[in-house]
Amino acid sequence: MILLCLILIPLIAGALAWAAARWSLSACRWIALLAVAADFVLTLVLWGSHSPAGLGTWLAEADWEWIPQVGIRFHLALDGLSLLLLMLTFFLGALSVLASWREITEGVGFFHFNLLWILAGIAGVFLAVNLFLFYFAWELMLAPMYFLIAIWGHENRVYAAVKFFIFTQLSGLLMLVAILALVFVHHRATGVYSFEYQDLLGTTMPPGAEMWMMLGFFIAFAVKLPAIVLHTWLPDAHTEAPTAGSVILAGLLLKTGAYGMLRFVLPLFPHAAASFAPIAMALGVAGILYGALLAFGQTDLKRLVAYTSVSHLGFVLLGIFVWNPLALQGAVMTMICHGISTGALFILVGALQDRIHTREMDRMGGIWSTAPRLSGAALFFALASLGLPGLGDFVGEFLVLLGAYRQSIVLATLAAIGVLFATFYALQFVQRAFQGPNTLNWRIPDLVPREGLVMALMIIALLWLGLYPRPVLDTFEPVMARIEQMAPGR
Amino acid sequence: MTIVFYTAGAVAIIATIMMLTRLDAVHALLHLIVSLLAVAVIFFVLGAPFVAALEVIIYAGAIMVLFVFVVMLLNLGAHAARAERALLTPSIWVGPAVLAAILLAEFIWLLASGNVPPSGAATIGPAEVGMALFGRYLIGVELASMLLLAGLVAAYHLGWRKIPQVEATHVSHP
Amino acid sequence: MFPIREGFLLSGVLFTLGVIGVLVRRNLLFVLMSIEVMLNAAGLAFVAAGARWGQPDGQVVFLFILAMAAAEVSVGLALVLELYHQYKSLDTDAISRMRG
Amino acid sequence: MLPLLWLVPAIPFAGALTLAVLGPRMREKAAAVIGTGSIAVSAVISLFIAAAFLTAPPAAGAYTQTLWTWIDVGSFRPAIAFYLDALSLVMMTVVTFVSFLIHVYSAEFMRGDEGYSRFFAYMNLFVASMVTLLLADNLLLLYLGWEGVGLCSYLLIGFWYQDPANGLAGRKAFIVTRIGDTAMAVGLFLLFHNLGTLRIQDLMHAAQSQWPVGSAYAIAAAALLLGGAVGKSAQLPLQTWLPDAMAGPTPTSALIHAATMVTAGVYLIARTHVLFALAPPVQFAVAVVGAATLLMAGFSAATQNDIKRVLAYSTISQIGYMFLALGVGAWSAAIFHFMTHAFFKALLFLAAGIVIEALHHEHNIFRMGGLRNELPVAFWTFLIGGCALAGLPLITAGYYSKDLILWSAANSTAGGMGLWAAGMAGVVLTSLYTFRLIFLVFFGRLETAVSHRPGLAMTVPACVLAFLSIVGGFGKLPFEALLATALPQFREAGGGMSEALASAAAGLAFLAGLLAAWYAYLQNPSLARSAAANPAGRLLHRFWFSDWGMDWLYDRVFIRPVVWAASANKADVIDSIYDGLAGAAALCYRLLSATETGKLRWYAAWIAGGSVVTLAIVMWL
Repeated sequence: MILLCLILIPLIAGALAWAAARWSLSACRWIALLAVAADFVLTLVLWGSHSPAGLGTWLAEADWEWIPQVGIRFHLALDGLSLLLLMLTFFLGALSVLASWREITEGVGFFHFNLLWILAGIAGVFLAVNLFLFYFAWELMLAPMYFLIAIWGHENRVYAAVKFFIFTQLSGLLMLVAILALVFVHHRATGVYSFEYQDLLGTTMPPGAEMWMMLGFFIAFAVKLPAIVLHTWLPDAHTEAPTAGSVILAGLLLKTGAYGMLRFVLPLFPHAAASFAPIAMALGVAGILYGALLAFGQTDLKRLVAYTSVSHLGFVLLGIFVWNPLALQGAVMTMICHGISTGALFILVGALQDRIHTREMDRMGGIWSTAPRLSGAALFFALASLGLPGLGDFVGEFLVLLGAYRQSIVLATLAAIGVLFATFYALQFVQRAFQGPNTLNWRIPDLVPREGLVMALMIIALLWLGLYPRPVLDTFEPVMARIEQMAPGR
Repeated sequence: MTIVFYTAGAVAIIATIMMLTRLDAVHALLHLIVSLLAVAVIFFVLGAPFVAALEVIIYAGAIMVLFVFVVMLLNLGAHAARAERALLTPSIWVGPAVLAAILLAEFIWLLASGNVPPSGAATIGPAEVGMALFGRYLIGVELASMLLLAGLVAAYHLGWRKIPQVEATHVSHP
Repeated sequence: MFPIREGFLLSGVLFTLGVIGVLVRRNLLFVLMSIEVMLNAAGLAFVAAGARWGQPDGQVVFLFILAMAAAEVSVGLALVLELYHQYKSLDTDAISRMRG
Repeated sequence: MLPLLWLVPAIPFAGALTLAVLGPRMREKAAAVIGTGSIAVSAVISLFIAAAFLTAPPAAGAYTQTLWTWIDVGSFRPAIAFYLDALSLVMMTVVTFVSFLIHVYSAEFMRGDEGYSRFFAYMNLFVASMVTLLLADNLLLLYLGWEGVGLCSYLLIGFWYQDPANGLAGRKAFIVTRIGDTAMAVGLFLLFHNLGTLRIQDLMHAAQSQWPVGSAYAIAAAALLLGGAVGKSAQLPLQTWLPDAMAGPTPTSALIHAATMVTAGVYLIARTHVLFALAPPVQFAVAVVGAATLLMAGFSAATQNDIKRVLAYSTISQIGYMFLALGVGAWSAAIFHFMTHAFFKALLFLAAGIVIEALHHEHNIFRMGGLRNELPVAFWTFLIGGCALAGLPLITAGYYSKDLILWSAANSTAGGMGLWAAGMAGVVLTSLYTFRLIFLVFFGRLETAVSHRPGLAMTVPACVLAFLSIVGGFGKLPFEALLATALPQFREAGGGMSEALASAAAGLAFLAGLLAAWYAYLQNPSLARSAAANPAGRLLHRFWFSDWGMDWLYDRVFIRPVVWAASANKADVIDSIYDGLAGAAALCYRLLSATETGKLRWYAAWIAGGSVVTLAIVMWL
């Protein structure tokens, strides 16, 4: 029942916030903040209440008939992996509401409506265990994000929003075809129509069909998790989205892609995934190097941070398809820490853009002298994104590399060089934006207490994940072990 | 019997060609009526008296009369004929003629290849047609009636206001 | 015996003449007339086929063609009147505002 | 007392945290007290631990303290745990003690600088990371400390961020060391993949049992670790960053780029000596790298005109000696030289700091002169440090440690004499550039007036270090006995040079360098200028001055292509694929819309044509 609340609260609060906006904007913002905070508390309760032993099976379930004839059920289920990703969702959700407190001035109600419905969509994606419901949540996530970018974005927002929509929608349709194909194959094999994840797990299918269906799912998730060739929507969408939009895009939407691969691509089509693994790993490593190289070349701050996401998610893709416990746990750890560090970077860049109304690094420089706390926080998160040991990202990336080394030495070495490239863009970002002479002598206010709180929360989270990641690792370890068992030949 | 068929066929073809080449609409109409009457004869030769009669009554009688009526209504006048001559330059005939020739060649090729043995069944009178009409084709009849109704309503709707003004404006400049 | 083969040939020729008429003449009336010719040719082919098999179906279809032709002519001519009132000319090329 | 081991890194880390968070609001005095205080406490604790360790050595000569399990994934269970044995004890005490002195020095040196608390925050963080590196029980924690010190060196080099050159120097240092770290990381993966653990002690036993001497795995692992060490300790080929690192404040150069961080590579090789013993070719490579670096750096140091850059090249050269010692298997000799080097090199930098501060941030030694009687403290401390560096026989610590290395090199099993000759040439060069520096700065005419006398906080640490530079050498024997518990003894290849002969040769080399410098720079200064006048001399001078052209080479070969590739592809060539698709769609639209001419006959013609074609197809099928 609690799972249903997780989805319903943002939905209702979204509508409420929209309605409340007519009377007072702050009421609308507070409703949104309280809703997301409530959800975050719910996930904490769930996390606290679960017994470590029970982590293998579903922690909590909510199951109702929807369309019985075709085996479509409104079936939500929670396990270690989705629990953590939900916590990340509502953590970043609350922070993005806080971060856009002053930034959004017109259409505040509708803004928070969209924001909360995206969070509901994401929660749906992480919880849905019925493929039809999964696809429904997948689409629910898309439309409000389109509005978010198209209405509250920056100069080139419509192009970016339309590009984002086409990329995601097209690939989503591929997934829909794959889902339907899978259901029909399952029907031919067992004679019963079912969209249930549990039933579809063991379907025997001809290898050719399996590969095509796997590709259908993979492409949809590869677009969302920007694999190298399908990533070009990301920089535009991130650059043009408002701060909250960028945070949710970078922090959460990219994770739905990776989650999809872990939950659906590997378990449902083990043989096809295994034979496709080398290509996917190569894509991941290419993504790491290409993303880093491009980030190094950018002059627009948000585009730079966007390309870093391409690079970091390359690690996740590599980790997922290496398919051994180390790499899988590393991939999930990288997902979580990347969500926090890149979310923070976007909030900082948004705050900076609010103050100096530009994202071009050439016009910045020497901001450290006028806003030391903002620059210090930016330095901290830049270090997190270059994988400094002692912070969360390093743990994830090191585990992925360690696991990848087992699979192929060449790829692991190339990925390690990718980490080196990360140093280039991170230091470049800090140097050109914050250090150097204050040529345009900016006089900007430093972080206000609200922004300071957001930054402090994220710094503490990253330090905790970096130095004591055990509780988080233990939560999704059984899930990863189960996925690892599904690899053929284990 | 075949003599009648061939003469009627020739008349039909010549009348149609004449229709195509006339500049004045009314002359073309009259040629068209002649062509339709020739086709009616052919129907008769083919042993379909009922249809032949209908052709004469409805097709030639009703539809063509309607045509003539509208042409009169438009009252195009002599300048229309001169305008037609400007449009009918010989060169314009080439494209369509080539296309039509190919089409005809394909018809002939198809006819030649098809094995249509000459058969001499009896003529099919109106009785049989009536029985078929209200037997198997009952729905078709209903649809036809609806179609006619639609045509009626459309014609009525399109034409009811304009007729008087056309009269008024036209008189001013012959 | 019924000259079926010749019937089809004749309907083919008439149909082709109709097509030429439609393509050549730019005056709307002539286009309508050519269409009538084509319809008539089609009807001839149907009747010939009916005669060949000795079935009334051919003639029934001709009847339907007749009904259709009547409706078509009535609406067509009403439109011609409307167009003439609007454009003061019946040249199809002149009336070509519906363009991509 | 040993259980307090975790406090040694924890207190500086806490100090760094408080300074970072509360720093801006604190007055300079408070920031100095917290900054220096935390290091003082940690130094005192480490001295107590040393005392406890020496009086009652724990079982098997080592004490392990596990705080918590860091990561627990399947078989990979690294813990946050500290391992204290003789080697890490020595390193820890030297690092904390020298850091404390330098913190006292910088309390006064940095006075008036607007980022005062930020400076102390970085320095505390550095000491915390360095101690974590030294005490790390497993290679992953060592890697954490390793990157931490790299980070602090970047932050401190670029401390005066207003000047973009400092930022560039900081980035260069961080990236070049990170290249070495990447190699080391791959080494970690290899070790874990093949030996299943990263705990150093288990690793060494497993390596010894599973890998025969000279096995491919051992060679690969040792080579990769050597890559990391070369990066961090600024040895060939990754040494270009250290001279530029002098852009940082002088206390930073003293602490990080002289005493502690640059020797992290030496510590790593000493800690994983079993691996290098299993891979003789790599061990020999370490010796060769050491020898080559000490020569190259020696020549470059002799041509510099910036006082700090001379000392930077001399640091590279001295670490070359340590690598030479490690290469020939004289593990404890290398650590002994590390200790003495830490003392006299830190001293030299502090004295140089005093001179720079006195001459209002003047760095060019040719514009200094005759400071002998102007800054007596600086002169005498600099002289003692210089003699220790050059190896004044029998008195200075430097002589004992370098002599030990030279003797070991001569008697080593592999390539003894060649390495020894390089070492000797190095000694001549070292004394040449050291005394060149001393004569130019302290003798001759007074070039620029002295504007600021150093306070007590700057002179006392210098004197303490001067004292240690002398006394340090006498403790050679007990030092070696202590290290014997952690590091294997040096195996002599019989028939080599005797101890006395080696030390005599070293003394002679020292004298030769001294006389050469005295003749060239005091007797007739015109000689140096004339040598630089003729074309060959000028070319050679420029070549050595620019660190043998390595900087220019790296810039052309590595930096330019990457920067070009990044800027050329700024608009993401893959994006053009999708723009192409959009363009194709627009083209199709334009083509199709052209067919809508609006002319009735045109459509009729197309219909007729279409039907003709269809019929044709029907006919042919």
